[in-house]
This record gives sequence, structure tokens and C-alpha cells, in this order.
Amino acid sequence: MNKLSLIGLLSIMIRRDLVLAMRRRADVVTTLIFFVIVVSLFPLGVGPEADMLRNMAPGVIWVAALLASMLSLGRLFSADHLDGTLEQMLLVPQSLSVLVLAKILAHWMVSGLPLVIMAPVLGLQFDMTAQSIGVLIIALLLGTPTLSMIGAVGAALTLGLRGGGALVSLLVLPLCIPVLIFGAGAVEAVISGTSVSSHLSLLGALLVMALAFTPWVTALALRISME
Amino acid sequence: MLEISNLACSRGDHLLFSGLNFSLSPGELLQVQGANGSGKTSLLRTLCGFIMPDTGEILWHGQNIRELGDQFYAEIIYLGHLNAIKDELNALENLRIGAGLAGCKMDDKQVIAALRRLGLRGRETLPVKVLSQGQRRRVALARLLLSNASLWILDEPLTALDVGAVELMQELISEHLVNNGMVIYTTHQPLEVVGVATRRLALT
Amino acid sequence: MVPWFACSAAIMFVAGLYISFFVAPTDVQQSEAYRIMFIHVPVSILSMFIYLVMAGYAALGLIFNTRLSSMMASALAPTGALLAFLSLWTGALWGKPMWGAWWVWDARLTSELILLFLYLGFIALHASIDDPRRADRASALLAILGSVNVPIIYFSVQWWNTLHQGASVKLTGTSMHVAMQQGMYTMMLAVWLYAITISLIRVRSIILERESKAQWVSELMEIKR
Amino acid sequence: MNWGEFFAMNGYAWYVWGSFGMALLIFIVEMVMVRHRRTVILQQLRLTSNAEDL
Repeated sequence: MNKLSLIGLLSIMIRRDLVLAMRRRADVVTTLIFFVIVVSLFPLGVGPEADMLRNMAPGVIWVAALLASMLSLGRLFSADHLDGTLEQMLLVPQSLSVLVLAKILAHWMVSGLPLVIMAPVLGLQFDMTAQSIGVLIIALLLGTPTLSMIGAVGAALTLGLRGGGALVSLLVLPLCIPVLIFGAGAVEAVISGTSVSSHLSLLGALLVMALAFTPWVTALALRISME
Repeated sequence: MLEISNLACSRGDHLLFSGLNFSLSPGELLQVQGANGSGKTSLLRTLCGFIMPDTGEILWHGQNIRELGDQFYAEIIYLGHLNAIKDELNALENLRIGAGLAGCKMDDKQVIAALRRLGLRGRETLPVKVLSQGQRRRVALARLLLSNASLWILDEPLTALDVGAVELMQELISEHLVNNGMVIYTTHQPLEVVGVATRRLALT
Repeated sequence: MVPWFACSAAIMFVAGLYISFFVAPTDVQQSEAYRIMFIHVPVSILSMFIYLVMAGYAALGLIFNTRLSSMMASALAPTGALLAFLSLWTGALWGKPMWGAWWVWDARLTSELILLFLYLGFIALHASIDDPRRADRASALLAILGSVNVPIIYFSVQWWNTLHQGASVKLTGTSMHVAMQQGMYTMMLAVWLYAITISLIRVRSIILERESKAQWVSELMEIKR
Repeated sequence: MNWGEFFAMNGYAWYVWGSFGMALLIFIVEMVMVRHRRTVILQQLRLTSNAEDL
């Protein structure tokens, strides 16, 4: 039997999840709309002063992105769990971590990437400068995959539990705080004219760390949850 | 060669079975019997390595399956209560992806042949969600034809199947046994394979 | 063992409180309010330390599959959470007269708050899984993940804080009076002993709950009668 | 130093006693909770073991 390479396995899994997501577009769109609505609610809540909004923008967009990614976490493993495909994945004679990584990447492409693409439009709503919007996009690109990966651990741990959604937020949100701080900090650094690169490199470091450990931890959590 | 020695398993604080010993050689068929809740499914899931046994060992060709890991997974196929097929995909896609993950490269001809053998001619490209329960089960069973695993672990393979499909299933099992395969299954329906003595394991 | 720890905890509390209130002199700058320190500092230190101990026990339980250490981890969690809450509460009451605010977004306070969330997450996850073995293992993973994250969180919050404002007020560097030190250490010991006592009692109930089917439980003195 | 002065804590009574009071409250509540848990489980065990005798 010819064994598949890990890259082959990765691409099969990513393609499968993307096809599945495309056949259920409504879910993807819902997350995006949630993100846009949350961000748009803030000016209505705190008033339309342009100066204040400009200062708030990075924080608001980041918090909304965090909440939106929490919202979509439930879908990451639960559908596969319910129809039994997850069981079969545990029996795949290759590393489960690779499959998990593929699922996380696919999940990020359908739930994280749209947020990043949408963010500039929202930045304009908040009257952000072109430069800070640029940094916002880079920070989101570095930060949202980390959020997906940390979230995946939470989703795996709470698989099949009642009240999973709220529980996942309780577990995952505290762990996401560093990403939030550096992500919003990068944009604030542009506004206040201090160094951006340190924030971005810290975000990058978090991403690398998450990339190295979370697929493995998530795989372990899945095995525990499937017992 | 699968050997089980002194296996005990509990769910929560409830002990399901203990001191279980049996072995299975190539060409043998084992039926696990027992009332509802006697631990049939748990036994099969323990054999797959999902559940860690409380005590005891599961040996595959003399080696513990925990140590073998991926090598063991490459030699088994498990069919659970759930069909493990995606409603949004069609039968062909489901099987192609399933086989791909298991590490076999499949061309569509083989997949279509397997589906036709299971009586799904003309339904290969319909989304699975429009198929009936029995037809979905047949899609799941088609996976057996596409894998070259030597140990089949089947949990209630006959649910939702009609008489014709049950006969077909008997045929598939007997072919597999002739090729020196091994089968462990649970069922509440009669399943007799011609020419092979079914060994029975009763759980209480 | 429990009565012994309980008694010594009680004695230490009495002694600690006596020193804190009667022996230790009034602080020059903070007047009497500094006496909050005697409860605040031990409680804060212990709340962090218990998390590490808990994560350690949880890791042992996960790796070696020992049930007792997992039970110990779940027995420690509520105590740790309460101590973390107490630390925030006393910190707020100390902060109000000293800094003029109940709460500042100081690195320490923020990390302590997050620590409380981590405890709550652990307890919630453990409570919502019905199968005790799965609960142990899942929450152990969470505890370990949390303990890896605590330094990162502390670092990031500190960094974030210094960017925002440099207003973190510190205990002005007066060298502590001997009696103050004594009071602090005695109180520390007292809280230690208290935490050990309470978690030992709790772990005993947990063992009984988990092992209720085992033979030895039904032969216990307290149950026969 | 008389008692009134002692309790006044030089104007910081609310803060100091608030802290220690809350500490005391939490410790007591925790002890009650733990004892309650213990009595409940012991009672349950007693019930089941009696039921087996019957």
C-alpha cells in the first residue's frame, strides 16, 4: 500500500473541509455578518465623535474578531463528531496532529480570513488612516490563526458537552488575551507613533508557538474526548 | 493474530466486563453477543484504541496496540454505529476521501465498482442526504471493499439493511475470511457465513 | 491527619492575627490600612502557588493515569479559586484608600483576575463532563495549558500596562518592621495550613464519591453504625 | 489603645475589616460547603449499603 505523504494528507483534509464549508455557505456568512454588526454597534453605543472612534477602533475590531472566532468554533469538530467521521480520523494511520492542523487551517480560511478581508472596510468606518489599516491587516493575519488554534483546543476539550458554546468561551478567552493585547497594541503603536515591529514580531512568535504545540495538544484532547 | 488477555473496561464508575480472554487467528470470525449495555460497543472501541482498558492487554501479532499505534491502525477498519459519511458530499466523494485518509490512492473506477457491488448503481453522485438510511449504510459498507485492512471491526453492521443486503454482507465477510482476514462483529440479527464456524463471545 | 492540620491552622491564625493587629506597629505612610497586607499577600501568593500545584497534580494524573492525583487536583481548584477571589477583594479594599481606586489595570491585578478565570474554567470543564475519568484528563490538559500561559499572560499584560501608563503604585520601599515580617510569615503559614486542611477534607469526599462501589468504602466506620 | 480606637483603624475601618471580614466569611463558607459535601456523600453511602442489606 502506498502511504500518503503528510502534505498529501494535509491537502486532502483541507480540500474536504473547504468543500464542506462551501456547501454550507450560510454558516460562513453568518460569522462574517456577526463581526460586522458587532463592530458597527460600537459607534451607536459610545457616540459618533471621530477622534474617540479612531482611538477605539483597533480594540473594537480585535474584540469583535475574537468573539466572531469564538462563535464559529463550535463547528470545528462537532459536525464530524456527530456523524462519526471524527472516529474514523482517529483511526487514520498517520499523525492525527496533521489532520487537526489541516482542519484548523481550513477553519481559519473560512472563518478567519473573511474577517481579515472585511477589516479594512470597518477601519474606514472608524476613520482609521491608511497606514494603521495596513498594520491592522498584518496583525490580524498573524493573530487570527493563533486564535483559531487556541480555540481548537477548547473546542476539542468541550466536544459533545451540553452548554459547549459558553464553556468554550470561558476556557479559551483568557488564553487569548496575549494575542488581543499585541494585536490591538500594534495598531495603537501606529497611532501613537511608536515601534510597530516589536508587537508584530511578538504576534509572530505566538503564532509559531501555537503552530508548534496546539495541533498536538488538540489531538490529545480529541482522544480524551472520544474515550 | 489478535490476542486479548485479562481485559477489563469500565465506563464512568460502572464496571462493564473484566478478565476477558480470547484470540483471533486469520480466517476466523468472532461474534460478540450480549444484552444492551453489556459492553459490546465498548469492547470494540477498546480494540480500536479509543478507550484505554482498565487492565489487560491487546496484542496484535504479539505487540501491544498502544505501542504499534499507526501500524495497527493501518491494518484495521472500524465501522461504528455512525456511518461516518458526510451528508453534504455524494457517495463517490465520501468514499474517495475516506480511502484517501486511510492512505490508499483510489481511482474513481474502483470506487464506482464498489458502490455498484453494494447495489448503489446510479446513486454514485447524489448527495448522501437524499439517500435512505439503508442506502447510507451501504455506502458505509462499501468502505470495506476499498480497504486492504486485515481486521474488520463491525459494530451492528446490519442495522437498516434489507434481506438482500444482509446476504451480500455474508458474501463479503466470507470472501474476506478466505483471504485470511479476520472479522469481529456484533449483531442482534442472525448472520451465518457458509463454511465458517462462527465463534461466539458472550458478555454479561 | 486532618485534625492535626486543622488545629495548627487555627492556632496559626490566632497567632497571626494577634501579631498583625496588636504587635505590628502602625505604618508611617499607610497608617492602619496596611494591615490588609497580612491577609492580602499570603492569599495572593497561595492562589498562584495552588494553581501550579494543581497543574502539577493534574499532569501526574494525566501522564501516569493515577486517579488520586487527579482527585487532588480537582480538590484544590475550588480553594484556589476562592483564594484568588479573596486576593482581588482585599486588593481592591487596599487599593481604594491607597491609590484612590478600587481597581487599576495593573499587571498584577489583571493577571490575578485572569488566574481566577482559569480556575473557573477548570472547575466548569470538570463539572460539565459526566464521565469522571474523561473529566480528569480533559481538565488536566486545560490546567497544564493554563500554567504554560500564565507567564505569557503576565508578561503581555505588564508590557501592555507600561505602554498605557506608568502609574503602578508600589509599596514604598520602607524596610519592613520585624513584627510585620513575623505577622506576615505566621499568616502565610496559617493560610497554607488552612488550604491543606480544606483540600484534604475535600479530597476525602471526592474519593468517597468516586469509589462508592469499592468494597472498602462500605466497611468504613462512619457508614456502618 | 482602647477598643473603639482599635476598631476604627484610624479611619480605615471599612477597608481593613472589610478585607478580614470577607476572608473570614469565605473561609467559613468553604468549610461549611466541604462539610456539607461530606455529610451528603456519607448519607448516600449509608443509604446504598443499607439497601444492600435488605
